[in-house]
Amino acid sequence: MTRVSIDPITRLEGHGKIEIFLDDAGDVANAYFQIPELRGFEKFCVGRPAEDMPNLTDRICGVCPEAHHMASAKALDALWHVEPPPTAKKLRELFYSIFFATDHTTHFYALGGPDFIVGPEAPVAERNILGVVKKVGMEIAGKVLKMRRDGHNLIQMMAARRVQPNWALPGGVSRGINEEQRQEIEARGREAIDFALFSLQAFKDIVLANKEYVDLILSDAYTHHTYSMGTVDEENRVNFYDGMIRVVDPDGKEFVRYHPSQYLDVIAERVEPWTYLKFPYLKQVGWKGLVDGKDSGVYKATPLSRLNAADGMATARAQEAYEEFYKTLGGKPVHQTLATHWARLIELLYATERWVELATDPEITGPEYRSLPTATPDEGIGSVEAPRGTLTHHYRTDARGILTEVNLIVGTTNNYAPIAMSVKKAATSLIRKGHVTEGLLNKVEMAFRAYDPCFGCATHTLPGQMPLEVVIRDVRGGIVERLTQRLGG
Amino acid sequence: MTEQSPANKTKPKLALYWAASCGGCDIAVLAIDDKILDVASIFDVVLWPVAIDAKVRDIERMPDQSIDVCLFNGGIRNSEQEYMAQLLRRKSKILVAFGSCAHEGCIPGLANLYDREQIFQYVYRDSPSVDNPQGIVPVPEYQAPEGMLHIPVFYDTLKTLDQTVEVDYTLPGCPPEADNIWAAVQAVVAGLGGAPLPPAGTVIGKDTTVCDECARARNEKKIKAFKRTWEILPDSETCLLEQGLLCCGIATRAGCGALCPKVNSPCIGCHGPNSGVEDFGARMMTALASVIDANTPEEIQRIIEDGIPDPLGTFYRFSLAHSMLRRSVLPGGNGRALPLTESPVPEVSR
Amino acid sequence: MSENGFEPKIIAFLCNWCSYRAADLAGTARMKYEPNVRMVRVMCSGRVDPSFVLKALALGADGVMIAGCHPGECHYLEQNYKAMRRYYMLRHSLRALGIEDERVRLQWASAAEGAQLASAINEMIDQVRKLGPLHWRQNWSENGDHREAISRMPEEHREAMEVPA
Amino acid sequence: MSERVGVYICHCGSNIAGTIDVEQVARWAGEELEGVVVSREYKFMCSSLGQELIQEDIRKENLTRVVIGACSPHLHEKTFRRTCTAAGLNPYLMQMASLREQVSWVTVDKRAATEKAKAMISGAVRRVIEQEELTASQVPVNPATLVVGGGIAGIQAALELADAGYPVYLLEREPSIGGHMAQFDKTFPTLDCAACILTPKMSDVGTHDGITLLSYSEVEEVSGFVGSFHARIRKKARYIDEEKCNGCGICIEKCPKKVVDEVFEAGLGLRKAIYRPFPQAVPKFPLIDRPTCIYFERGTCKACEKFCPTDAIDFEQTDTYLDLDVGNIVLATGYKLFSAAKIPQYGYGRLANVFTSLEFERMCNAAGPTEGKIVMRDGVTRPQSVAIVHCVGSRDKRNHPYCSAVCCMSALKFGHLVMEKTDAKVYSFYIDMRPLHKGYEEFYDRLLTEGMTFIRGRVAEVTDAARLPGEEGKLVVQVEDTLIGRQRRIPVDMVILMAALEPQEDARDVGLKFGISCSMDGWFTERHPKLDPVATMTDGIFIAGTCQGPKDIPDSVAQGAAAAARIAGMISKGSVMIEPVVATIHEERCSGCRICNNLCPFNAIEYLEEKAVSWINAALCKGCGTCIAGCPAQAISGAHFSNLQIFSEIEGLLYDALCSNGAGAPQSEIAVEAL
Repeated sequence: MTRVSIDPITRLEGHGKIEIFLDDAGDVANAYFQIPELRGFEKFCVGRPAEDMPNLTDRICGVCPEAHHMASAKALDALWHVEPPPTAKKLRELFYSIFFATDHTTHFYALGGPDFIVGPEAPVAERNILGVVKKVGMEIAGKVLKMRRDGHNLIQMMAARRVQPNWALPGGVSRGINEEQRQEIEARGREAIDFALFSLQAFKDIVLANKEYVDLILSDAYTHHTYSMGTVDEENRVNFYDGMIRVVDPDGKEFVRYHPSQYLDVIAERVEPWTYLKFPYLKQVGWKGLVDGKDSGVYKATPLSRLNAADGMATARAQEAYEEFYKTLGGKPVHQTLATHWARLIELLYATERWVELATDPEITGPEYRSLPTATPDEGIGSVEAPRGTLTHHYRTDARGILTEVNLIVGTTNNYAPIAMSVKKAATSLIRKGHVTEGLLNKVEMAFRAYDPCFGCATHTLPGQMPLEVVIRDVRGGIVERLTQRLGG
Repeated sequence: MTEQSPANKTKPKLALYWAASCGGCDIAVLAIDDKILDVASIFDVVLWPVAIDAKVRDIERMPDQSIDVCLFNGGIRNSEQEYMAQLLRRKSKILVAFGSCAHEGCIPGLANLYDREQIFQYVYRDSPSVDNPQGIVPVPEYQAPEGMLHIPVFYDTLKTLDQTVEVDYTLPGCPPEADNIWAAVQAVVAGLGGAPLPPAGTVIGKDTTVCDECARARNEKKIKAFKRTWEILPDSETCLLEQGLLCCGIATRAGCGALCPKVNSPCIGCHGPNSGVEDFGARMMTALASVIDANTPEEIQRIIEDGIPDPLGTFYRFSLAHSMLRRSVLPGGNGRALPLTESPVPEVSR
Repeated sequence: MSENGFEPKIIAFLCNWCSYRAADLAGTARMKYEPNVRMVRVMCSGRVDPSFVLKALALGADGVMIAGCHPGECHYLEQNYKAMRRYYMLRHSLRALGIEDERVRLQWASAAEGAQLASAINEMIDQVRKLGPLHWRQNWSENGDHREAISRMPEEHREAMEVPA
Repeated sequence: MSERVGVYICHCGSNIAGTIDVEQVARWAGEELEGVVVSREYKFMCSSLGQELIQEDIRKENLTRVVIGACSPHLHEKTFRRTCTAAGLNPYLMQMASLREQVSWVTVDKRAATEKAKAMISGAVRRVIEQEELTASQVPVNPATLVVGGGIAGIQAALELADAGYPVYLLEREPSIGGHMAQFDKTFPTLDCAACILTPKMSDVGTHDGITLLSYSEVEEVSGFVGSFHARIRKKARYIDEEKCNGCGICIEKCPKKVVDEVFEAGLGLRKAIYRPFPQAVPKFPLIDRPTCIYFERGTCKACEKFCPTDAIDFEQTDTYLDLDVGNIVLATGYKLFSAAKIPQYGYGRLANVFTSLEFERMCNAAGPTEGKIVMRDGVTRPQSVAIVHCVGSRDKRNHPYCSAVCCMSALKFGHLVMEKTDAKVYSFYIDMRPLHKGYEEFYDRLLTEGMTFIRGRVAEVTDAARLPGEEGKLVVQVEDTLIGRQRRIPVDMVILMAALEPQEDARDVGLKFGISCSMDGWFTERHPKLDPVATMTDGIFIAGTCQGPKDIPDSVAQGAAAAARIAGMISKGSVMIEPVVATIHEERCSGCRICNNLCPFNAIEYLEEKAVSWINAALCKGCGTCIAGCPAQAISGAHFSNLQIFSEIEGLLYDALCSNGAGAPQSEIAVEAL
C-alpha cells in the first residue's frame, strides 16, 4: 500500500508509508513509519576516485545537492590534508548561505507557511501556495518566486549548475568570482535581507498575533523532549558551513561538543527489519526505541534544534530575532515541533545577513581560490548543517585517492526517529475506540512538515497538501479501516 | 492546478511520477518558473506525488491509455517501481522517460557494480556507524508483533525505464534543462492538437555534443598523460581535455551551454550521449584511446592505468545501467535467472 | 567438447589486408581449427569500435578476437596502433566489470600467418571453454522474489477505503 | 521498405558441399531468415550458369539484395559484383560469406560446419539488408610523373615514360644521377663495365626533352591524390649558374682545396671543394661544397670565380623552391650500405687492410682512386692473398635477418677481378652460395675453375694477432669450416667485407611523406608481395628498385620499367576510379572536438576553422575506418562498413545465442494484466 504520494523521506531514499495497528479496544497499539527505498550510495561510491564525490553525492538529493556538495568538499579537504585558501572558504560559505536562504524561503512559503498563513483549520484545498497567494496577495508570491530565481541564478553563476553544481574540489573551488559578479551577488543579498525581515514580520502578524495558532504551536501533540543537535562556531553561535557540533539535552544543558571528525564516538545507527532507513541516535545514551526524554538517544537536527544547541546568532538582526523567539516561547530549550517554522525564519535572516557580509568581504574576489593537494590521501570526514539537519560525509581511500569506504549520515535521517514519534503521537492522541477523523491526517501532516523532512523541499512552490494513507489494522492484521486524505473539491 | 473543475474534463491529462530518483527532476520541472502555471492551466494533472494527492488505485481504475502524457523520472530499483512503470505504461498514451535516471540510470546506476547482498551487507552491517549485533537487514515481509509489514523487493540490478517498458520519448539530463523541458511540453501539446509528433523512441535534444557549445580553444589532440581534477589548475582558455582532464564534453549531448567548462570543471556527462549513440562509455573509451600519444603496449597501459584509475566511474558515470553490458558480472554467478515463462501474472479485477 | 558440453561462441574481427587473408590462407592450406569462431571482415583493425566488442558480448558471445596487421606493417601505415590503444583501454574497463582478459584478445596476424591465426583461435577457444559461458544477459534478470511482491500490489491498493470527510 | 534477399550457396564441387550440408543450409535460410525470398544451392556459383541463375532471380524475383555463400570475397567478390551490376543491381548490395576458406576447408565435424555456415549466412543476410548503393567516382590523371631517385631504377622508369611521350620530372638528391651503379667497375655475371652501359642512359636522361632533371634536390612535401598530386621541391644551391656554366671544369682545376671524397670515392680518393662527383656526371655542372670551400670558410679565395670563363660562379645563390603538379609518383630511392664497423670483430676501421665492398669497387675502377690497381692501404703493396667475407650484416639476427641478394655475385666478381689483376690467392668465406639468376651459376663454376678457394662458414674474427708461424704481419681470418667441421685460421694480406644492403636512413620519413608504409626492416611495402610488386597502398605512388628490398641491376631495371608501364596505362586511360568505400563527417553532428584530426595518416581530415567542424577529403580517404571508430559523437559514418551494418552482422552471426531475456528491447518481467 505504498503510495504514490508525498511521503516523508522520499527525497532522501524513496517513499514512506505509515501503518497503524489497533488493539482490541480500537486504540492505537502501534504505528509504523516505513521507508521502503534504498539506493546504496555508501556502497557503490566505493571504487570511485574521491574527487568525484561532490558530483556523485549531489545526486543523493536534487533538492539540497548544495549541502552534499559542500559536506563532500570538506571531507575531501580533510582526506587530502589540504587547507583551502581563505578566499575559497569564503566563496564556499557565500555559495552556501545563498542556497540556505533560497531553500528556507521556499519551504516556509510553499510548504510550512500555508498551515498558519491560511490556517490549520482551513479547507485542505486552500492550504497551499495558491491559498497563500490568495491571503497575502500576488505581490508577495512574486517576491517568493523572485527569491528562488535569484538564488538559483547566483548558484549557477558561481557553481555551473542551478541543480547539481560542479564546482568544489579538494583544497578549494574550480573558479572564483570577479568584481562584476560580486556586485550582482551583493545587490541580490541586500534585497534578500529585506525579504527575510519582511517574512519574520509576516509570521508575527499572522501567526503570533493569533492565539489559536500559538496554542496549536504549544500544544502537547507536537512536543517531543529530545536532545538537540546543531553546528556552532567558537562562540557557540549558529553556523551552517563550519564549526563544532554541539548537542544539548532536553533541559538545554550541553551534552557534548565535538569536532565532526569524532562523529563515530557520538552517533550510532539502528537497523530495523521493516524499513530501509536507519535510525541514528546518541551512542552514549543508547537506543531505547521511539521514545523521548533524557534516557532516549533520540535527537533532533532541525532549525529549532540548531537554535536550541547554540547560544545565539552571529549576525546582529538574527540575534535580536533569536532572543525574541525564546522570550516569546518561554525560554530555552523549545521542544514544540511547530516552532521550527519560526526558527527557520530566524535562520533565513542569518543566512541573508551572512550572504551580504561575505559578498562585501575584500578577500572574496581574490585570485587564490584553490590549493593543490600534496599529501597522500587516507581518511577524511566533512560536515555541514543541511537545512534539514547535520550532514556528515566520511571517506576512506587508498594512496591513490580511490574510495575504499564511504559512510554518510544525511540531514533528514537524523530526524527519522522524531518524525516517527510524531506520527505515533498524533495517531494515539486522535484515534479512540477505532474511530478516526480526517483531522488525524492534518495533524500528522503538520507534524511532518515542521521537520521539512527532505520530502518537503520537493514540494517547494506547490500546494502544501500532503496526501497520506493510513491503514488501520486490528491485531490480527485484518484491515479495519483505511483512511485517505483527499484534496477537497 | 488541483481544482477538479469541469474544465479539466476537456484538458489533456498529465501524470508525473518519480521512481529511484533524487527529486532534482521535480525541482527541474519547477525551475521552468512561471511557465509552471501554464503547465497547470494546459493540463489536468492527475498524478504528481510531490504536488497533489492522487492514489495509485485511481490510476489503476482508469481505462488504459486514458492519461495523455506521463513524465516518469527515476530508475527502476525495486519491485514497486517496476509495478508503477508497467501501470503507467498501460494507462498512458505517451510515456516520457524524464531525466537521466529514467533515461540511463544516472549515478544510482553505478550500484550495478555490486549486488543486493553486497549493498545490504555494507549499509546495514559493516558501515562504521551501524550498531547491529544481530545483523538485521530489512526484509520484504516482516511479521511485527501487531501484524505483517511489507516493503518492496530491492533489485540486484537497477533498470532504466526503457529496459522495463516501451518508452515513447526521452528527455535527457541530470536534471533536464528548463528550456528543453518547456520545448518538449509544447511539442507534446502541439502533438495532442494534431501536429505531427517526433517518431517514437526519440531522445529530445541536440545532435551535437558539449564541445559545440564550449568556448574553449581546441587543437589537434595528443595526450601523454591524463590528469585528475585535483592535480592541476587548468587554464580557462584551452580545451580541458588537451590539458589532460577527462572531460566528457566530447561525447555528451549539447544543450546545457557547456556550463561546467565555464567554471573550469570538466564535463561529467550528465546529459548522456548525443542522438544515435548506444553506449556512451564506448565513445569515451575509443576517443580518448585514439589520442594517446604512445605506441608500445607497456606505455599505453601505463598512461591508461595511471590516468584513469576508475574507468567505469569515469566513462559510465551516468550511463552504466543503460550501457550495452549494463552491470558487472553478477557476483552471485550469472546462472541465477529464472526462465521468464515462470513469471506469475497477478490477477487483478476492477 | 568440454565435459559439461559447453561450446563457446567467439566473434572475430579480421583486418581485410592481413588477418582475413591469413584466414584465407589457413583455408587454402586446409589447416583445421575449431568451428566456434565466427568472423567479421573490417578494412582495418582500426575500424573496430569498442562498441562492436561490447555488442558481441551483450548478444551472447563468450569471447571476442580482434586481429590485425603486425605493428609497423599496417596497410594504412599506423592504424593498428590505434587499435592497440583502444584494446588496452577497453580491457581496462572490462577488467573492472569482472570480464576475464582471455575473453577479449588482440591478435596480430600477417597475410602469411595462417597457421599462427589458426592456433591462436584454437588457444583462445580452449581458454574460454575453461572459463565457461558468459551468457551475459542473465546478469540482468533478478532471482525471482520480486515477482510475488509485484503481484501483491494491485490487491493491496484495491483494499483501500475513502476517508469519511 | 522491406528488402527482398536472395541467398545462393555454392557447392564448389565437393570443396564446400563435401563438408557442409548445403541443401540444409539453403532450405534453412529460405525458411528461417527474415527477408529471404529466394534461397538456392548450386554446384559452381562462379560459373556462367551459376551467375545467370542469380541474374535471372534478380530480374524475375525483383531481388534487392544478394548473399552468396561461397569462397573468400578476395577471390570472387569482383566476379559477383559484376554479376549483380549486369542484372541491374548495385554491386554494393551483394555480400559474400566465406563458406569455403572459413568453414568447409578448416572444419572436420560436418554438423558443426553446417551450423557455422548457417550462422555466417544469417550474419551476411542481416548485414546485406542494411547495405546501401554506392558508386565509384572518377578523377582525371595528370600525364606528368615525378620520379624520385636517379639510380638505375629511376632512370629506367623516367626514360620509359618519356619515350612514351609523357612528361617526367626526375629528382635526385645527389649532385649527379647514376646512383650506386655509377660507382661500380664491372657488373656480374657478364663483366661488362658499369659505366659503359649506364652512362649512355644517363646522358639520354640529360638530353631528353620529355625529362626535367632536378639534381641536387629534395621533396619537401607532397599533397593531393592519384591523378593530381602536388609536390614542393627544394633545389639546393650549387653556387653555380646553370644557365652560364658550360661544364669546362677549369674551376675544378684551379680550386686550391682538396678534400677526401666520402661519398663517391667511398673515402679512398680526394676531390676539390668545387667538384663534379665523377667525369661523366649528369648534369655536367660542378658544385661548391660549402662546408669545405675556403671562401665560405674565410671570406677570401674565389679562385673558381676568377678563372671561370663564363663567370657562372654565384656565391650568393640560395636554395630555390618549385611546385610540381603530377599525376603519379615513382619512388626509386635505393639503399645504403651497412656500416661494417658495427661488427668490431671484423676489424674494419681498426685494421688498415680490411676494406668494404664499395671501397673495393672503387679500387677496381679504372677511373677510381687507384686507377684500377689493386693495392693495400699504403697505395703501393700488392696483396699476396685476399679474403672475401660474405654476409656482413646480412642473414644475421643481430643486424639484418634478410639476405642482401647481391653479395654472393659481387664476391665472385671481386674474386675474378683480383685474380685477373694480381696473382694473389683468393679465399671466399660464405654461408650459402646463392647464384640465383640467369648465368649466375655458370659464373660460379667459372670461379671454381679459376681457382678461387671457397670456405663454408661464418667468419668469427679478423685479427692481426699472430699465434702461429706464418701469421706475422698478416690478417688472420678465424672461421669454423663447416664442411670439414674444424676451426681454421687463414692468414691473408687483404680482407673485403661484403656489407649488407639496408634501407636509406630516412626511409620511414620518406614513407610518411608520400603516405606509404615500410616493412619492419624498413623497406617500402608493395601493395601485394607477388601480384602487385610495384604499386603501394596509396594509389598513384609506385616503388621501384632497392627501396623495395635488396635486388640486383636487372631486377631494378625491370621494376623501373614495370612502374612506368602501370603509370602509362593510367595516363592513356585518362582517368582513374576512386573506391566509394570512404568515411564522411556529418557536419550537423560534428562539434569540432578535433579528436579525429590526427587519426588519419593520409591527411584526409581537415579542420574548418570558420565552421568549427572537421571535414574529410573523400579523394584522400582510403576507407580504413579508424576515424569512424574514434569519433566520440558518432558524427562520422563509413560507406559499406557502417556501425549499423556491422552490428547487424554480429546479431546475425549470434542468432543462436540470443536468449529470451534479450538486450535492447524492454523485457518487462511481469506483465500487470487486467487492471
